[in-house]
Parts: sequence; C-alpha cells; structure tokens
Amino acid sequence: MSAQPLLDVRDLKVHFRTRGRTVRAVDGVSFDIAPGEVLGLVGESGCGKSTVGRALTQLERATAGQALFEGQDILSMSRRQFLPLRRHIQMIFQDPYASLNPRLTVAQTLSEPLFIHKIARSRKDAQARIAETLDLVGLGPEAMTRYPHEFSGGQRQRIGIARVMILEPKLVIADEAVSALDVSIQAQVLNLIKKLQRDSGMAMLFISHDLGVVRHISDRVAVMSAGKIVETGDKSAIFEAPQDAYTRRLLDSIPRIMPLKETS
Amino acid sequence: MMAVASIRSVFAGRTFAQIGLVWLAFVALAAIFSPLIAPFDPYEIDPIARLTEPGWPHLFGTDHFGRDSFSRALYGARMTVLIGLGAVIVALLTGGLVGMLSAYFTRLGHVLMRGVDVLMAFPALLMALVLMTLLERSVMNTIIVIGVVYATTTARILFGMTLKLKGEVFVDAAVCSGAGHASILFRHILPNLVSPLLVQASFIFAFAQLQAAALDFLGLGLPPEVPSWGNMLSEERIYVTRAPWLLIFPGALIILSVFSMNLVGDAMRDSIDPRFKDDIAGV
Amino acid sequence: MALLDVENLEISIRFGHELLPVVRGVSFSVDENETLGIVGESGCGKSLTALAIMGLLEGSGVRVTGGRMRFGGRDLLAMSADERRHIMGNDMAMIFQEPMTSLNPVYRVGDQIIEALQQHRNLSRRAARRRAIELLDLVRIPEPDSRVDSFPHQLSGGQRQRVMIAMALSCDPKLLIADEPTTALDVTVQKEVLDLMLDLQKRTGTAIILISHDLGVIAETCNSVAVMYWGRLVETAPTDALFETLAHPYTRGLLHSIPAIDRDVDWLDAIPGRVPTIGEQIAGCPFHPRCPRAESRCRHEVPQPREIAPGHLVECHFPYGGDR
Amino acid sequence: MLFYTIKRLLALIPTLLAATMLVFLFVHLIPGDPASILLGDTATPEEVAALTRELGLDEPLWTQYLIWLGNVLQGDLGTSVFFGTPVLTVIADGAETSILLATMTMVWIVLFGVPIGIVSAMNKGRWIDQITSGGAMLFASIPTFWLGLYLILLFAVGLGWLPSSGFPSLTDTGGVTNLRYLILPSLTLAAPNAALIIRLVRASMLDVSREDHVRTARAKGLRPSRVAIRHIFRNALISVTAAFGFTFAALVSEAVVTETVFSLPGIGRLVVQSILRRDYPVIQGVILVIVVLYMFINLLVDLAYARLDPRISLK
Amino acid sequence: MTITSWLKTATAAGAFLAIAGAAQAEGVLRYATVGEPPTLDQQVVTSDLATTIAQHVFEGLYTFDSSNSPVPLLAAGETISEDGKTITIALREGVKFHNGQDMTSADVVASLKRWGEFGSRGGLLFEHVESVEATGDHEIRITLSAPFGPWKNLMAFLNGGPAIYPASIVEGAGKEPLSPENYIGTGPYSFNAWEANRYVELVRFDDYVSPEGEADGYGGERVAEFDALRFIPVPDVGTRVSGLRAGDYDYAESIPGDLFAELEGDPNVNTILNGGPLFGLVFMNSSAGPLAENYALRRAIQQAIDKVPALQIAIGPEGLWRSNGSFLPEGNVWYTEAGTEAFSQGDAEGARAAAEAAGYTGEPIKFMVSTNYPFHYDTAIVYTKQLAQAGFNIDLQVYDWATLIEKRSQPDQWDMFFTHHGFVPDPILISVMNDNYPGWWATPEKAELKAAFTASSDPAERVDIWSQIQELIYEQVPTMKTGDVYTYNIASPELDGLGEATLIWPHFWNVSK
Repeated sequence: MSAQPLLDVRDLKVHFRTRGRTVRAVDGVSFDIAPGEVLGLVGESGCGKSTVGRALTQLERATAGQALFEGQDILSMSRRQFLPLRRHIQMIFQDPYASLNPRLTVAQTLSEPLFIHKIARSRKDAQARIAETLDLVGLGPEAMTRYPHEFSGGQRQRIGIARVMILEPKLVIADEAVSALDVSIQAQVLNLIKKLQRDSGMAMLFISHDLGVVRHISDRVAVMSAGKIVETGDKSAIFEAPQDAYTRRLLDSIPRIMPLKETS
Repeated sequence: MMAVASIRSVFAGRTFAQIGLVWLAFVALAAIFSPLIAPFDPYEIDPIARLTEPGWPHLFGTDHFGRDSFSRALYGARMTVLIGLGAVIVALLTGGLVGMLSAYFTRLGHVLMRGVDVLMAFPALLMALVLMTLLERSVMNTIIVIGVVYATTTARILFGMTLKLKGEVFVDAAVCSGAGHASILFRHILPNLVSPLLVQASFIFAFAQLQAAALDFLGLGLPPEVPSWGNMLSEERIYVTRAPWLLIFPGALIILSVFSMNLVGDAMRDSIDPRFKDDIAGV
Repeated sequence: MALLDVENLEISIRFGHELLPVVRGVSFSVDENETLGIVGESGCGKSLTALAIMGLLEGSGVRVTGGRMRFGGRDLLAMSADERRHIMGNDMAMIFQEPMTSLNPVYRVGDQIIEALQQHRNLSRRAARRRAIELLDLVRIPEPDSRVDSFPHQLSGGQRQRVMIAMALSCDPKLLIADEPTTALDVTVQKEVLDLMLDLQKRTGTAIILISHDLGVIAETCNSVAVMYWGRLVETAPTDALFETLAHPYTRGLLHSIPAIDRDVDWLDAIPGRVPTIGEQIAGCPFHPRCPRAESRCRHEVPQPREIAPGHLVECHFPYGGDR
Repeated sequence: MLFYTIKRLLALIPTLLAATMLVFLFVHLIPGDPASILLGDTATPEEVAALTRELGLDEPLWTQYLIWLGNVLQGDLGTSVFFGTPVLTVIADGAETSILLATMTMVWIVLFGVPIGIVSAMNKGRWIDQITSGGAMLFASIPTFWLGLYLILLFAVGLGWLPSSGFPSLTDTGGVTNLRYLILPSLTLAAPNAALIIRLVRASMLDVSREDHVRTARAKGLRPSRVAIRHIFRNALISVTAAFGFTFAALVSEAVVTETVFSLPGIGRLVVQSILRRDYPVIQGVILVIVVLYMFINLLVDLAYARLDPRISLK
Repeated sequence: MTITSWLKTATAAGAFLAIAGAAQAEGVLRYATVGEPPTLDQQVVTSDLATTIAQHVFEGLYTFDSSNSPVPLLAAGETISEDGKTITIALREGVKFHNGQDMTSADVVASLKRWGEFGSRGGLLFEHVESVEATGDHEIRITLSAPFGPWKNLMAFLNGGPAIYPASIVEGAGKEPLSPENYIGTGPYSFNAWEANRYVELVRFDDYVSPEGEADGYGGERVAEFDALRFIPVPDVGTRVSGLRAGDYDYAESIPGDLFAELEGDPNVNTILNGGPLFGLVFMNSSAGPLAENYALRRAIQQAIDKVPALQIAIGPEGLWRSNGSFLPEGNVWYTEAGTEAFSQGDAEGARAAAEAAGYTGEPIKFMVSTNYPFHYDTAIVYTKQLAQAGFNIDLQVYDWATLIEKRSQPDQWDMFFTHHGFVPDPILISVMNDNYPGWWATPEKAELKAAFTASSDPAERVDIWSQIQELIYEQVPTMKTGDVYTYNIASPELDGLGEATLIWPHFWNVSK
C-alpha cells in the first residue's frame, strides 16, 4: 500500500435529530483507503454503514470528523466546492430499479454527468463515450435510446455502473450494489465490478451486509456495529481469524453448504 | 406514439371513462367551434320569443331574455373549458411551484407551507366568496379565485409527492453526478410528477366547474351576461316549473361534464405510480 | 401416504385475456417431521406454489389451473371455501417473508394470536390469552406476559417473526409453510429464527416447507430440497444427495454463483444470461439458453423428470453425474 | 395525550393569528361600506361620514385590527352593524341550525358512505361495485343547489312529505319534530360528501387488502367478512378518518349554498347575507369561528388518528 | 320487501311527516320576506320591508285610505289657520302604547321633533316648521314658516315618516336607529322577538284601541286576528314560491312577473297585486363625467331607448307593467303627460344624430347596475343593447347592491346607475327631488319650481307645478323612468280579508286564516 491514502476518514460522526431525540447513526468511524484498494465495509442493517457512504458523497451532512480525499477535507466543503470532486468520488446504489430516473433514456442518464463535468464537449463526443462505456459494462449501443423499465434488474445495475464508470472516478462507493439482485445475476455483476476495478485501478469502498460478497471483492475489511467500526483488517485475517466477538458471531451465523464435493 | 399507446392503455376496458372522454371531446369541439355551429347569437335578445319551449329552431328553448339556450349552451362550453383550464393553470403554477419548492428547500418550505396551512383553514367556497366580493365579477377574476382556492390543495399534494421523490435513489444518484438544484427539480423530479399532476388537473377541472356554478348561484361568479352553464342555471332558476328546460339542459351539461372529467381522472389515477395515489384526493 | 402430495401442479396468471402458466408440472410430497426446502431465484414460482397449497391465491388473478394437491389424503382443490378455511391456520399454517408488514399494525400481538386460536379452538378469551403467552414463551420472546400486549411496531423484526411463528403454531398445525421467513432479517437473527423453527419441529413433528432463495439456508435446514427454475421443478433430492451430486446444471450454476465465505475465489463461475420472464416462449429445456451443457436436443425437447438415484429427480437431458 | 394536545393547541396560535389578519384584511378590502347601506337611499354624505366615524371605520386599518383582535381575545367579537346585537349572539343564533344540519349530514354520510363503501370494495369489479362507485361519482358531480332545487320540488311541493325551507328552532313549537325541516337540506349536503366517503372507503379498503397482514389474517382461516371488517376496514378507517377534516371544510363550503337554497337560518347563509350587507364584524366573526372550528376539528382528527393507529406516538 | 310494500311504508312515513308539519300553530301568519330589514325604526329607515313589518307596530298621526288620500290615524282631526301657517292637531284619546302607557301630546311632540331633526324624510317638512308644541294633553300645534302643501302626505307616509314613539324612548334618541327593545308603538301588533336570520315576530296587542270607521286602505278599523305575525327571511325567490306552494308560508312577497300566469292558475296560490306600482330609474350623473352638464346628450340617450322590450323581458306579462312616462300612475291625482312624449322613443338613428350634435365622440359611459334585483339587471341589459345600436359606448358595470351603493356616492365612479323607486303618494317624496341624492341634480330651474311646489297648498296649483317639474325632468334628464311595474305577492288561499290588491305595503290587520 502506498504511504498516502486516497481517502482518510477520521472520527466521522453522523447524528440525526428526530422528534427531539438524537440518533447516532455513525459515531466516530475512522478508516483509510489507498489508491486502487477495495475496502469492504460490512455490518448488519442499521449499523450505520450506508450512512458512512452517504456522508462521503455529501448526501448526508456529517456532524463531526474529517474525510481527507487526496488531502482535502470533503466534509467541510460546500455543495459548490465539492462539485469538481464529485467526478472523482462516485457511488453505485443498491436498488437498480430506483436509482435510475424512469423518465430519462439511458443516453440522457449517462450524458448528464458528462456535461456537468464538462467531459464531453459535444453531443457527438458524448454519444461516443456513452457507447464505449456501455460496451464496457456489457451492454450494446442500442441500449442508449431505451428507458430503464425496458431492462432487467441486472442490466439496470450495469447501467448504474456505467454512469459511474463514465466519469473514470478515483473512488467508487458501492452501497449494497448487488444485494437486490438474484444470485445468478449477482455473480455476473460482481465479476463485472471486480474487473472494472482492476482494469481502471480505482479504489472502492464496498458496503454490504453479505459477508461472502465482501470477502469476494475486498482487499481489506472493516466490520461495523452500532455506528462504530469494531474490527478492521486484511480480509483473510478477518475471515480466518476474527478477533472481535461480534465478528465471530457474525461469521458463525452464516449458513454454510457443507458437503461440497465436485463431481463432473 | 408512446403517448397514444399509454392513453389507450389507461382507458382500455373502461367503457364509462371512454364515454366520458368522448363527451369531453364534444365539449372541447363545441368550445372551439361555437361561433360556427351556434344557430343564434347567444346575446341576441328577443322580447317576443321569450321562454319558448324546446323545438325547432330553438333546440333547448329560449330563456327569459328570449335568447337561444342552445347557442348559449354551446358558448357555455367555452366557459367550461376556459374556467377549467384557467383554474388548473393557476392552481398548478402557483400551488404547484410553492409545493415543489417547499418540499425541496426545507427551510423555505417551513415558511411557505405554514402559509398554505393558514389558507387551508378557510373553506374553499368561503374564501372564493370573500375574494370575489373583493374583486369585480369577471371571467378572469373567477378563474383566478377558483385557481387560488385549489392552489392550496395542489401545494399540499405536490409538497408530499416532491418529498417522496426527493428521497428517491435516482435523485441521490443525480446529486452524486453533480446535478444542480434546478436540474434536479425540473429534470429529475418534475417529469415524474407529470402524470399525477395530470390526474390532479382533471379533478381540479371537474371541481372548478361546480365551484364556479356555486359562485354563479350566489351571484358572485362570472358576470351574469356571460353565457356559462352555471349562469344559465342560476339566472333562470326561478323558471324551474314555468320553463323546466331552462334548468334541465344546463344542469345535465354540467353534471355530464363534471362526471366525465371525474371518470377520466379516476381512470388516469389508477394508472399512475401507486405511491402518489393517496396524495390525490379526487372524488 | 405423505402428509402433502402435490402432483403436476399448474398455476396460471391472468394477463389481459390470456392465461399464462407460471408454475407448471410441479410435483413433490412432504411428510411429518420432514422439512422440504424449495429454492429458486425470484419469479420462479416458489411463492405462488406455497400460496396455492395454503389456499391464498383466491381473488388475486392467479389461480391453479391443473394438477392435484392432497393433504392428509383429502383433495384440497375439491374442497369448498369453508372446508378450506377450516384447514387454514389450523392443520396448515404459514409464515411470510416480511415480518414488518405481516402483522396487523393496529392490534396487539396477543390479540392477533388469540384471534387465530379462537378461530379454530373453542377457547375462552382468558384461556386463549394464557395460551398466547405460552406460545410467546415457546418462541423465546422475553417477558411474554407483557409482550403479549405490545403492538407489532414495538417489536424488532426478529421478534415479529417469532410472533408470526407463534401464531402459526397456535393450533398445532401438521404442516407449516415458511415463505422466505428470514430473508428480511439480519444473519444473526436469521440463525436464531431458523434454529427455533427446527427446534419446534423436533418437539411437534410438524412438517415444514421452507421456501428460500438462499441455498445456504436450505442446506442447513432441510431434509430434502426442490430446486425451481422458471416455474418448473428442475431437481428434487434429499439435501445431502443434492449437494453431493449437483446434477442439474442450474443447481450447480447457482451454487457456484455464491461467493464463498470460507475460500477466496478470484472469479465467480456465473451463469450467463438472465432469467426468462413469464411471458417468454422457450422451446425445449427452459434452461438451455444459459446452460453450458446444452446440445441441440435441449433446444427442442422438454426434459421430463428422471430419477437418477432413489428420491433424486432431475429434469435434464444431460445431468451431471448422470449417464450421458 | 394531554401534553400532546396542549402542544398542538399552542402550535395553532401563530396559524390562527395569521388567519385572523388575513380575514380582517380581506373583509376590509371589500368595496362597499356598511354606513351607506345602513342609512339607505336618502342619506347625505355627511350622515354617512358621521356613522362611519361612529362605527370606528375611519381609523387606519391596522388600528382597527388591533382593536378588534384585542376585543376578540376578551371574547368580544364586536357588534353586528346590521343587527346592532353582539356578533357572538348572531353567530350563536345561526349555530343551532348549522350544527344540527352538520350533524344530520354526518349521520347520512356515515350511514350511507361507510356500508356502501365496504360493500363496493368487497365486490370489486362486480356490477354492484360498478353501480355504487359510478353512482357515487355521479352524485359528486351534481351542483348542490341544482339537487336541492329538485328535492324541494319533489318532496315538498310535489309530494308534500317534507317542509321546503326554513328551520324553526328546536325550542319553537313542534320541538324535535322540527328536525324534519333539515331532512332535505342535510340529504342535499350529504350527497356529494357521502359519495366522497364511499369512494374513499372503497379505495382505502382496496389498498389495505393488498397489504401483507391481510394475507396473514386470511391464512388464519378467518371468514371473508371478518377479514373485511376487522382487518381491512379497521385499518382503512385510519385514512378515512383523515378525510373527515377535509369533509368538514367541504361541508362548510357547501352549507353556504345549501342554506341559501333552503333558506336556513344558519351560519352559511349568514356569511352570504353579511357579505351582501357588508356587515364586517359578522363576516369576520363567522370566518374566525369557522377557521377555529376547522383547526379544532383537524386536531380532533389527528387525535382520533393517533387512537386508531398505535404506530403514531403522541409522546 | 316488495316494491309495493316499500311504497306503502314510504307513503306512510311521508304522511306522518306531513301531519307533523300541520301541527304548526294555527294563529301564526308566516310571511316570507326577501330579506331582513335593517331596523324597524320607521323614522330613520326607508326600506319597504321594514315598513311592511313595522306598520303593524307603529302608527303615525295620519295614514292613507284606498285612494291614497291622507286620513287621521292617531290624530282625531286638525284645524289649519287662515294663513296656512298654524296647524292644530287633535289626538285620539285612550290610545295605549305597548308598554301600557297612554299616548299623549308629549309623546307626539317628542316623536315629531326627533323625526324633524333626524328622520329620513323629516327634513322635507321641518325645513318649513318653526315650532311643534303641545297645546293640551291630546292636542299639538305645528307652526310653519310658510304654507307647506305636502305636510299631511308627509305625515301619513310611514316609511321614513313620523311614527309615534313614547317620549321616554324617543327623547334623546338621535340618528341611530332605535334598538329592538325600544320598539314600542301603538299598533295592533307589538314587537316580540327578532331572531337574527330566522324571523321577526310580532304578537297581538290586546289593549289595542282601533280607529273608528270602516276599513279603507290603511285607514279605518284595524283588528288583529292572528296571535302572531312572523316575518321569515327567504331571500331565494324560488324558495319563497316553493315554500308557499308547499304550505310552509302563508304569504310571500316579491314574486317575478313571469310566474304570474302559472301561479294564478294554481288553486293553492292566491296572487295579490300591489296597487301602487314601482318604477325603475336610471340616474345620470349631474356632477361629473361626460353627462354632467350635457342635457342634449342625455336627451339623446333618452331618445335611443324603447322602454317596452325591456319591460317585456324584465317583467313579462302585459298586465304587470305599463309603459307610462308619468312619474305617478294613471288615475292618481298627480298623473300628468307633461313631457312624456320623450319617454319611450326608441329612435336609434335620431339618437345617434342628436348625440353627435351634442358633441359625443364615443367616450365610454359607465352604467352601473346590480344583480340583486333581477329586473334592474334585465332592463339594463336591454338598454345597453339599444344604446349600443345608437352608437353609444356603454360600459356596463355589474355589482352587488352594496358595492353599487358605495360607488354611486362617488361622482367620479359612474355616469349612469340603475335603481328603482316605490310608489309614493306625493311627488315631493321622489328621490330625484332631493338635491343630495346621487346624481346631484340641483339646477336653478329645479330649485325655482321646487320652491313654488312646496310653498303652495292649493292642490290644483301643486299638480300644475308638478307637471312643469316632470317636463323639466324630461328636458334635463336627471333620471330616466323605465315604466311602471305592478309587483305582486302570493298568499295561501286560506287567508281571508286580503282583498284584491295591496295599497303600498301588505298589512295583516283585518286578515285571518
């Protein structure tokens, strides 16, 4: 790992005030991600893992803490200041049905970031880039003029990934990116994400509740519970020799398919 | 192409809604072509031919001015369309904008929606009454007043719907792409509100007719000489036994049109995003 | 004779004027003390099968269009609605996927259990309440005396699912159908709920049909497994046999698609293509467009179930481990 | 619950204050002045000016507002310019009719709306549903005054079964039988609103029937009627209740017309007449009372809502 | 339940309700009014409705008989001095107020004084009054500065007239109308209750002392047959008609002409014509605007209009209106055809030429009308059409009555407005004679004639002067008469003693059910 992390999160806190009560969704979380590294963030529902991702993209305002992206604190930036950095910090969402605007064609969805970040100079330029990116995620150029409802779940998630990849970001936050997909499709998309990550050398914060998926895709893993990170480490360390009691309980709970023998 | 297909799918198998649609088309045609089809000048007074029974050439009879009711009814279609569309435009433009902006900009919303709350506390007709007395009786003022009355409910509805859409993942996705406020509001949120807004518009259109008729009845609506169905009813209501046709025809026209609009709205509501169904009151 | 015998079940959905079959030719049986797992991806028809057995399809535009279902020797499809209701919740009970929404939010959980009890048992309200508390205790809800008066929203997801189980078990059913009972729960809670179900089964001998998309859950819980793909049962076998053989290419593909928890695999062996939609027309074996072993025969001929080992049925022309 | 109620009541104050200001402003912007109307045709401008001064209508608007507000806070809504009696008395006189009318209307709405809505929902798509929901929509499409006019012709003039108009107080000769004066008006008023409730009950029941817990209830082996009433309707009632606040506002609006058609001495007609007479204190008073009542009813609806839906915590 | 049995049940239920309805007290007259009167204080109010009600409660010294001549009511008789300046009026003795007190000259003097100072029409007489004093317990003396012809008519006209109140109430009372608890008069019915929006109720006054003589018009014997009179506001005319037909009211006023034939043919309804017609007036602005001093232009407007179609449309049946240019109807002593050749010409072309000659260049003429009175509105619509044909640019402004009343007091807001006038027994009472009435007609010619008119007490001379005034009205056109309208009311056939026609206001003494 390189000495300078791409993202360095220090004591991140996100608290919500609802009905006079304070909910400490994220309560002092610190981690870092090196360029090209995949950090898996795993935990059960409500542990605050998604909020970490949302805070890093300013979808949620952090209550305290720092997140240095290439040395700049992105948490303290205004919406306007953060805009140029958005290109480098992108997010893949869980629900491929909901994350695409049903009223926009694929081309419209994909061209929006291109024009906002002034990557494409012309419509033609944009078209070319979109076709290229769609190809990258395994979709044909004919997809451009179609609307999200004309695609299957797996294809929609590919579109979601294309929207991220078209900006060639340095850091991708994948929030339960494959949870809503059926097993057979999930495998395809996981393979795609892994391939794209390796090919582009982007770093990734992979948020998931599924330990198997996290193990498959991550280099390092952080385990979160009740707003705090209980254990961070190399994935083999976490999965083979968990130190924390919670991590152990989590791993023990996973149903396993024992009698696995290959016959062919 | 897509629009035609979706209209077809909305009304497929709904015989009544189809009939309603056909009727509304008639009303629209009458509104557009009334000067061409009307056999008489709707304002032409004839002291001799007062209160003539329906027949030829006065299909709907004549009123106490001796004016041809059929021609007035045809011109009345104009008022129906004008008031309906006008009220819809006023309500959606003012109320819609307030609702959308309030939901999107939370702090502004606190202030604006409070104001909407205040206005909502005034029963619709009461507010319309006071406003109409305040202004002069004119077509424009009637439209504005009815539009304003429905603006409050529209603001509420749009507030709720925008709030729901604001929480949608695709809005988050747009934010992550770097989209600005205007782009999110008008490119991402608004297009998703088009069909529920159409439904809301159809209900406003329908209720505006009843509201306008009630105002006409109370003598605070359209200027009385304007040929509108509500005026026809209200001006000639003392002739209910003396010249029953003067109440039956315009009454039936109002009921049919409001009913049709409700049927159409209802059919459209069943086809929109189920999340928004509860937001639109309708009938 | 098995407790539940499903033969050639066909379920169709009304789509405009057409009836599209969504479950076709499904046969299986369940015995007392047995746990049958039905596994498959979304839209494969596993939930509809469960609802059909339970008799809950009525009024949904989906209905049974063929086959037979016998429960305790009686033909379920020939029964009147009243007779069917007498079995529902009594001899046969069901728990559902969403514990958050499966309980009526406006009634106390105790009352909802009592309602089930009083429907089939001639109990006084006081006795029913006592029984409800016992049941809550049975499903290991802490402080059942006070929890009986809680509203569903005051309970956690896991607790709600336990209440559902308590309600389902209230009349000592012979058959319990659990449709994705743990999908909405966290893994730690999932384990507790599954353990509870098996434990109760041990005590009561209830037969269970467990429906899940999670092979792991099925493998840990069930005696036998039925794998569904696009409305058909492609492979049925005792659990051990199934995972040992993985005879159907789909079963095998499914298993290989799951990222393992205890090994590092660089690339997953994913099944290519996508699950066909309901209305699609596929000649021959429905899996052939995605099948690594497909040959021309698969494109033309619909495979029939074959027994490749005792109790191990496969719908495939060229199953793994079979004679080619 | 009590704490919540108090909190809600306090929260009403700013809204109410804004509402009073609006009422006052609107009413005073209306052209026409009470002095000229009161003095009639032959009054000289000097006389009008004198009376205007006497009525305090020559003060700046905001002074008038503050004076008025101060009096309102002390329970004094002023004196009717037209009647010369306290506004509160004038309103109280109209209240009997309006409250009885509203109550009777509500009874019809619940009596017709709820059962028909339930039957309609339980028979979704069948002829009985098509007739009831179509009929409901038709009724909601009829102008109130038109309906009232024909009801009078049929039942009062034609058949002579019911009185045509007016309402002698319950304390008048006839006592409780005087309620028959309110049958036609309340039916007129109920028609569109019952229609609304029918459709609402139907729609909410259909929505609820798609919820998971209804499947649970059916899985218990409950009779369809029990599922419909105890599980579907009970839950649908929550959203139906919310509509009652809305219905109240609609009732007030339509009561203005209905009371005019039937010449009922209620608050609705009082508003219209007072507007025509430019009786500012009465207009203000009535609107204020209605607004307060509306807010109060909304509060009641919210409280009922919370009682019906245990998920809503009032803490 | 079969259809027939359902019908039977329904009919039975209906019958029950109908019977319950008939339980209404027999001795109550239910009168459906167009609205509510502002007050019953006759001295200050000129509303016809107020007088209809109040004439049962309050009485003046004189009233009118059926030929519209003043006859004594509370007065016993009068003597007038030679020079016509001193009038001594003897009062009837034994007349009681509703509070039990005897009516004496003190009450009459106090009442007259307040009327003279604050009463709506009191000024007309009191301009000429030097003093009013009691000359005995039941005698008063009025001293005039100069002979004043119409004094008796003014005293007999109760509307805005000198109703007699107890001195204790009227002393110190000002312009402000009396409050209901002070409604104490001498009439056959006493004031009982005013339920806002619901009714005004009068009850029989048992100690009433009636004037002697056969009932004739408002004069003669008055007998209160009802226990109570209830005046119920029913503003919607359709409801008034339906209500009377359904038996909910015994009497309903102000019914549209078009329903006359139908109602007359209805055995359940009696129609009662009003004897004194009312007439529409279009006032012209003499104070500001294009019409202010331009009599030629006003005459051109007058020339353009044919009054008949408007009457046909606004009123309907021929019998209910008369295209009559005289301000007082045919048969009345004040009837004169002076100037009436200009009344209804309908000469569009002539009018166009005349207007041009008068310098009219098409500037808009603001014509205000209210919808509260349908016949105003209907007439205005017809006139507007006719004027448009003659090239006038009429800007018809439709308001509600309250707005119109406010606007008409502002000279810059209007050029013409529409109103109507009730029948009056003396032309001095016609509003256009009042210089302050909106329109503000106060030319030297008018002043001269008016002075002569009021100074004379010779009936023949007065009629002659009035004809000159009427001629002047047709010449200067301060207002345009639209024709006579004979309104009618409807009553239940059960009412006895109503007679064929009403004089001015329907009264219910000598009437029973």
